[in-house]
Amino acid sequence: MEDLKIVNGIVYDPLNGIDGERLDIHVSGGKIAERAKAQRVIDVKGMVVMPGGVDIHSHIAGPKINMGRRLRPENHRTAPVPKTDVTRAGVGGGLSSTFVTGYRYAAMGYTTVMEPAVPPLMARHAHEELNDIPMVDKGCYVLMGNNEYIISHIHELNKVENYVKWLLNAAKGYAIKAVNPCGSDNWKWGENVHGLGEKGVKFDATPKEMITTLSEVNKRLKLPHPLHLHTIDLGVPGNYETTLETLEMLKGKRAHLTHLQFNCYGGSSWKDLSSEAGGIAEKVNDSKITVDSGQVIFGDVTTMTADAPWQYRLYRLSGNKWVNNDVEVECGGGIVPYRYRKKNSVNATQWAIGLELLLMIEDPWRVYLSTDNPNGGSFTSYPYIIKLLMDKKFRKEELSTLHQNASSTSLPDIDREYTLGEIATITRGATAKSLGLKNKGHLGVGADADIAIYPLKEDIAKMFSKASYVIKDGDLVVGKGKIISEKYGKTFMLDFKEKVEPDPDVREFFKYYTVDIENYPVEMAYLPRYEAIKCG
Amino acid sequence: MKFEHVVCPLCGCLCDDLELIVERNEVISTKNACALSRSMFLNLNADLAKPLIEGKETGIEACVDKAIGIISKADYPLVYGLASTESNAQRKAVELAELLGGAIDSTSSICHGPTVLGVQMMGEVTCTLGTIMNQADLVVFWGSNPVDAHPRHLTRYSLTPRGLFTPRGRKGRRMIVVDVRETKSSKLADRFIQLKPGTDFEALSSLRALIKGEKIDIDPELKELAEEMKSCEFGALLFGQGLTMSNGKNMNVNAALALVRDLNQHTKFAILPMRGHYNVTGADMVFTWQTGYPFAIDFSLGYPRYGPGEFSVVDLLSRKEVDVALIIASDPVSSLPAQASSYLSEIDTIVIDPNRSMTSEIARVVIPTARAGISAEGTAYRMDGVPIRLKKVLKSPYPSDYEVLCKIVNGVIDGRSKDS
Amino acid sequence: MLMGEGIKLRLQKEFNVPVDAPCIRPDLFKTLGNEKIKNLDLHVGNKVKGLKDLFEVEGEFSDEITIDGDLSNFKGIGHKMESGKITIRGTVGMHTGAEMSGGKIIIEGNASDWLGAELQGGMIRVKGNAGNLVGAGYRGSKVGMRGGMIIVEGGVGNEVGALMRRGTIAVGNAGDFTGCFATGGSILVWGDTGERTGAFMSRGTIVLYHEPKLLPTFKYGCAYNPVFLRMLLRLLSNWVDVDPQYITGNYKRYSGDITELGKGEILIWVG
Amino acid sequence: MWINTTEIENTFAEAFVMWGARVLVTGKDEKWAEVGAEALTGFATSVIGCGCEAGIERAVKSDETPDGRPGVSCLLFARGREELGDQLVNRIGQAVMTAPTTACFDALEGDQRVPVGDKLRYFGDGFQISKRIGDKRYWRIPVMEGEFVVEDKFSIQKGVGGGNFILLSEDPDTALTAAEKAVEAIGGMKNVIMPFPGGIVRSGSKVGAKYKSLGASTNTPFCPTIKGLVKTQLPDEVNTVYELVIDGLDIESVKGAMRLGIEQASTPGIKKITSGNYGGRLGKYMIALQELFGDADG
Repeated sequence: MEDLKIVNGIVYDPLNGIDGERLDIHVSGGKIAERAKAQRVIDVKGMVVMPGGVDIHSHIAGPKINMGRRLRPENHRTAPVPKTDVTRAGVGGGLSSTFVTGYRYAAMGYTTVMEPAVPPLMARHAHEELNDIPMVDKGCYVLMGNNEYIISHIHELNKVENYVKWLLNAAKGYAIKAVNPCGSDNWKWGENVHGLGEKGVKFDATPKEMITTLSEVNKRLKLPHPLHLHTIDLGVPGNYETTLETLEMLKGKRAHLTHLQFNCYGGSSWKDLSSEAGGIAEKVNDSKITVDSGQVIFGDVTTMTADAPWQYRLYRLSGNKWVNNDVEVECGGGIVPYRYRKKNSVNATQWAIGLELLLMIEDPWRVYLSTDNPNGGSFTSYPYIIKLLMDKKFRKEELSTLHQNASSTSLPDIDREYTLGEIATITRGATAKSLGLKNKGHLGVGADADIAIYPLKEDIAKMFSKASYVIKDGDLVVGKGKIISEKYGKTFMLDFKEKVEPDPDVREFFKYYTVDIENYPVEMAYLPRYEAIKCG
Repeated sequence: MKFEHVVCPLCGCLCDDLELIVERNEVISTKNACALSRSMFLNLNADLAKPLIEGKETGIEACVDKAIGIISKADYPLVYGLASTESNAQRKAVELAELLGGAIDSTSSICHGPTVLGVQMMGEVTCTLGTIMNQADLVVFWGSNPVDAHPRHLTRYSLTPRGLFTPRGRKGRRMIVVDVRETKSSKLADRFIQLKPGTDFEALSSLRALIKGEKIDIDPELKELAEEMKSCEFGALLFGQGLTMSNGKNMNVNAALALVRDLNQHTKFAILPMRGHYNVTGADMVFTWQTGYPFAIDFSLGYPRYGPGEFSVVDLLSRKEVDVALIIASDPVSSLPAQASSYLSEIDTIVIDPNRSMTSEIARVVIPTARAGISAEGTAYRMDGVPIRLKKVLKSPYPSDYEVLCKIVNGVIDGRSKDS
Repeated sequence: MLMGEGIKLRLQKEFNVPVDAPCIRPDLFKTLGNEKIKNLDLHVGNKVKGLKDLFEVEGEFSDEITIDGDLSNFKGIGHKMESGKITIRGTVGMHTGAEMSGGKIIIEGNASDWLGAELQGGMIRVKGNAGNLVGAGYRGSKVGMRGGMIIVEGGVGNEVGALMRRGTIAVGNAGDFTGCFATGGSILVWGDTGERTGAFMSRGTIVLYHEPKLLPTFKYGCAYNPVFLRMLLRLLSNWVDVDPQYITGNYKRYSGDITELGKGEILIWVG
Repeated sequence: MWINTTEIENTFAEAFVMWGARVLVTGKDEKWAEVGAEALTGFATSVIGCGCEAGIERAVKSDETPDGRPGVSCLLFARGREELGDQLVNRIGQAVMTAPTTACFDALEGDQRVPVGDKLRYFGDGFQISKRIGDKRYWRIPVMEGEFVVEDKFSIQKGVGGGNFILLSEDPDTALTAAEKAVEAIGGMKNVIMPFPGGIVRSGSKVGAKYKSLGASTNTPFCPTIKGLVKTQLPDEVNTVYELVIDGLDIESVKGAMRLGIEQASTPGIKKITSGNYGGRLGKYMIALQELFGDADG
């Protein structure tokens, strides 16, 4: 690891209030330094320098994505990625193999990615895959919204708190994730929940109770990232009312609503589905909630979510092949290939809603770029979305190629264009802040030396798709959009300071598991490179 | 010395509640183990492999060097086996195949490969074993005989245990066996439907038609089965090689997957393959996350290509397309059709395995290793995909599969850089 | 380019390891001089070799290729070709003519698996036998053959025309699962067929000239002389001998597979 | 100009653009092919009241038809593309689909195509089947007898309607015999039909009428019974007039048919052959009668 000096770049570092200043960046010992004894100087004159990208929500590792990969050889066949002298081979369609995932993120200047939905029972698998994703730092969120221990102790906050803490530690997870709370559990009996107040089939708990409990526990445990919530009624026409209710319920609290696009639908059926992004954005503006957009990208995708009843519905709608997996006492999940079509009124409206959210939520510190990879589209589409955000004309051109319903949203009337500084905010500064990763998403002294340097190009999508240079922990790993050196990042976990022991109730509950509680927690062997972030 | 919560590295059940007493680096007693498992643990030192080149005992380093020499010169090598080792070894094996531009396949292709093809066609409505324990009131074993092949499956997961919503255990569950012959499992069943050999596909198709409400002329027992499946609260169909390796193969699986999928319009139903080797599922997993494909993968073009029937072990060997075979933790000579396995003695075959086997008998190089799950740690994936960490309970004088593969990979790379 | 010239490839060596040869396609050769053709890359196992290392190459700038030799281990010849003609005077390996959209491939010996897989258009004729999955869709695909014609005079293996959506396949004998998962197209089997013909088919036509064992999920309709089949057989008679009684005769019509949409048909000739 | 003893008037026939289609009806045998064709082309004398003008072009032998059964080729003409499309759908649906054993094919090579089978298929109530054979697409519609096969789209092209000549005769029998002779001769020609009954019109029309609701009325200048009351075109000795109307796929075929018809009709007793023109107001084509023969003489 040599010291570096990056000179003459135009720096965008929103966390440090730097918005397009010509500054030199010094790197020493893998960190941003005040002043480095630079042995190597990289002159990036005329280029844009940003902290490495931080993706807050991208399904990249674990049982679900791997089942998706296994399901879709037809998708891989068209996207082979040959090995090179420095990189491994793989496949790079919508469900890229682990190595290719790392390379592709790095080529775009991303250096941190969070896998957002891991069943704790399968966490070991997720970590195995994370360890095979090069180039980026990573972490994972632990699925809890349908955990039957929590559901059955929903009114015993202390027990839930102890359990959540133990579970996060056992899974070596980074945040609490809730997906269709109580709804996915109902799916174990072929049902779902509709509305925040509906009780489960087998348990006396409601989505509302689950969300408030987890959010409260999140607060008590002082976790670095707020509750990461995929709320109920996702994907359903008319679901915006539930979303508004959810936002109201969480008013004043910390929470992150993920891929919110899927929860902003008006209308009563697929025929009259409309955008309610305006009302939702207003409500978000008026709260402390953070969100990510969940943009859809036209083309073939593989949808996958722990919202198993929704996936059943999508299977019935599309007739495509369907995977469902119910995980004992914890959660479930489903996978369905899908094609978003420009001329489909629903898909066109979804496309518009994703952009409406990004453009109508005023504070870029509270709305982040995502495609819910691979659900809405591949993460490799981020540069295209950035262009849509920064270029009103391009937005209009794209809109004119879509089903007319997209134009009946408020998108055609929005004149806002993102600045480079705001792009830096929604793709790194704000996401790092939301994750509580103090050494990420900025270029201040002491930060991890994860740096993305982009060529200033007319075509913004091209600019962001191939970074000129990427520096990961002080090492130059990407040159002209190509991987020049393979490097493995670390995994983020939580540091609860004191030892975490399960409540006797939890030991008792393990009779409903088929794995011994002693064999359940993920061993540190699965985190060969890690950083434990302190809670509190 | 007593080891608790030991994971059994034998079958796809991957039971993790074993207790072992170890003395002088030998297991002297077991608790909670099934008969197969006990016999394995108590006879670990029988038939251990020795480092051999051309049948002559030598040092392990020499064997590894010899293997590197052979494999580096290959025009099209095959890496095969991997069902009975841990996932780090599997990862390294993929890296080696990629590095060599060869093919890699696991024993999946001769047991549940058809299952994978079925899933790729139809999708799969499945669950973990604990979901069956907690919820199932109906279990259907189709072409599988758990009593003999997965002895603790019925008592740990699928039939007798009392789960969260199955407080009555066995009493609250119906067990149905569909098979071509009576088995120890069928004797335990509440209903046994005996099919004529080779008619599984017809039976499954008929059930699908019945469940759709179509009228067809069929055995009344199947009609009753259709009704039972439709009316249960949570059903599970557990199928074995009786389905995947009988007439129709992947199409039988397609029909079973479709049947279970269709049943979900009426109730909740899940399907699970009863996978044999303890980490054959892991091989699928690792191959898939590294290459996109679960088995039968070729790297000759520098990127992975998928080809069951093309890059799968039986096909590559019987068409004599490979010139070197590296066999890891598997015994193809005893398990493959003669046409395929006989070719292994015609080419340079290298075996990496803790034990002697029919394959090591014909191999040019034998590299003994520390047995995963006994003398080496690592991950194994249960038949339902649940990952469990294997324990190390005994010491071995030999390196693990993973360590040997690392040496080979490094050796090949070093050899190349010397050449260039 | 003079008519009748063409490019001749003569195999010089025999290999056991597979050779990946998608570069052998007339629409490419037609643009290349002799030297460039000779220097095209082939993968022989894990090594890259030139065409000239394996073949004697005569001719240039032509979209008619004739190949002599046992090409059993050559894969992907004519893959994705759009025009021109390949004549193979021998036996050829897997994926021949896969995904081609135009032109013609004539195989005088046998062909292997995946012949004309996911064919879009054009014609493949085999004098001998072919393997499994002729005209089929690749693993995981929803759609196999989308157009064109495959005629195999000998027998084929299992799953001929799997996932077929459009086009015509006519074969001597067929194995099991003929036309499985078909959503359209027509498959004719002049000789014997194996089991489970038409399994999972939702639409499409399978015409059989010998009484098969049908799945219980096909339902009998009636016996009649289908006009469209007269048309199809008359078209086919341009390339194969069609018994006039096949054109004028009656056929039993079965609908299925009722486990799926059920709008496929199996037509069995009754004379 | 004279042919034999018949004067060919120096005038022109005024023909207009129509859109034409060629429909091949096949059946189990000649009889049923003909039944289908007759029904298809029935009640199609004049676009004025029938929607289209249609007629049988010729019988087609079984080895020339797509399904190897005997067929009859018909031509249909209408004012516009859409009208022709509607007529094809209605007529094939009502007259061919209903006729035992028949099938219906497009037998024109045209660049424009209108949906026919593509519309009729819905009659199959979800059980219709699409088939592509060669490069064409067909629909198979289940019917009580078995299946009705109809091509998905039919070609249409611009053609010529209203080619005509008018026979003026002293004697009614002579007039009819001459007209029949002309019809028979033209019947052997391709690309043309004579849509009127037996190929002959007795009620020729003129544009306009005394009554505002009518666009056309009887051709008063050619009606012998009212010679004294109108501005007649008929010499005194003429007692019977017939018009022969020819529609064709192209102007040359229509001209050829007119030439042959006039030659055949120029028999003793036919005083004069003229044609209907409307002073150039009706159509694009003005076919000068005398020039027909000028061309022929070369």
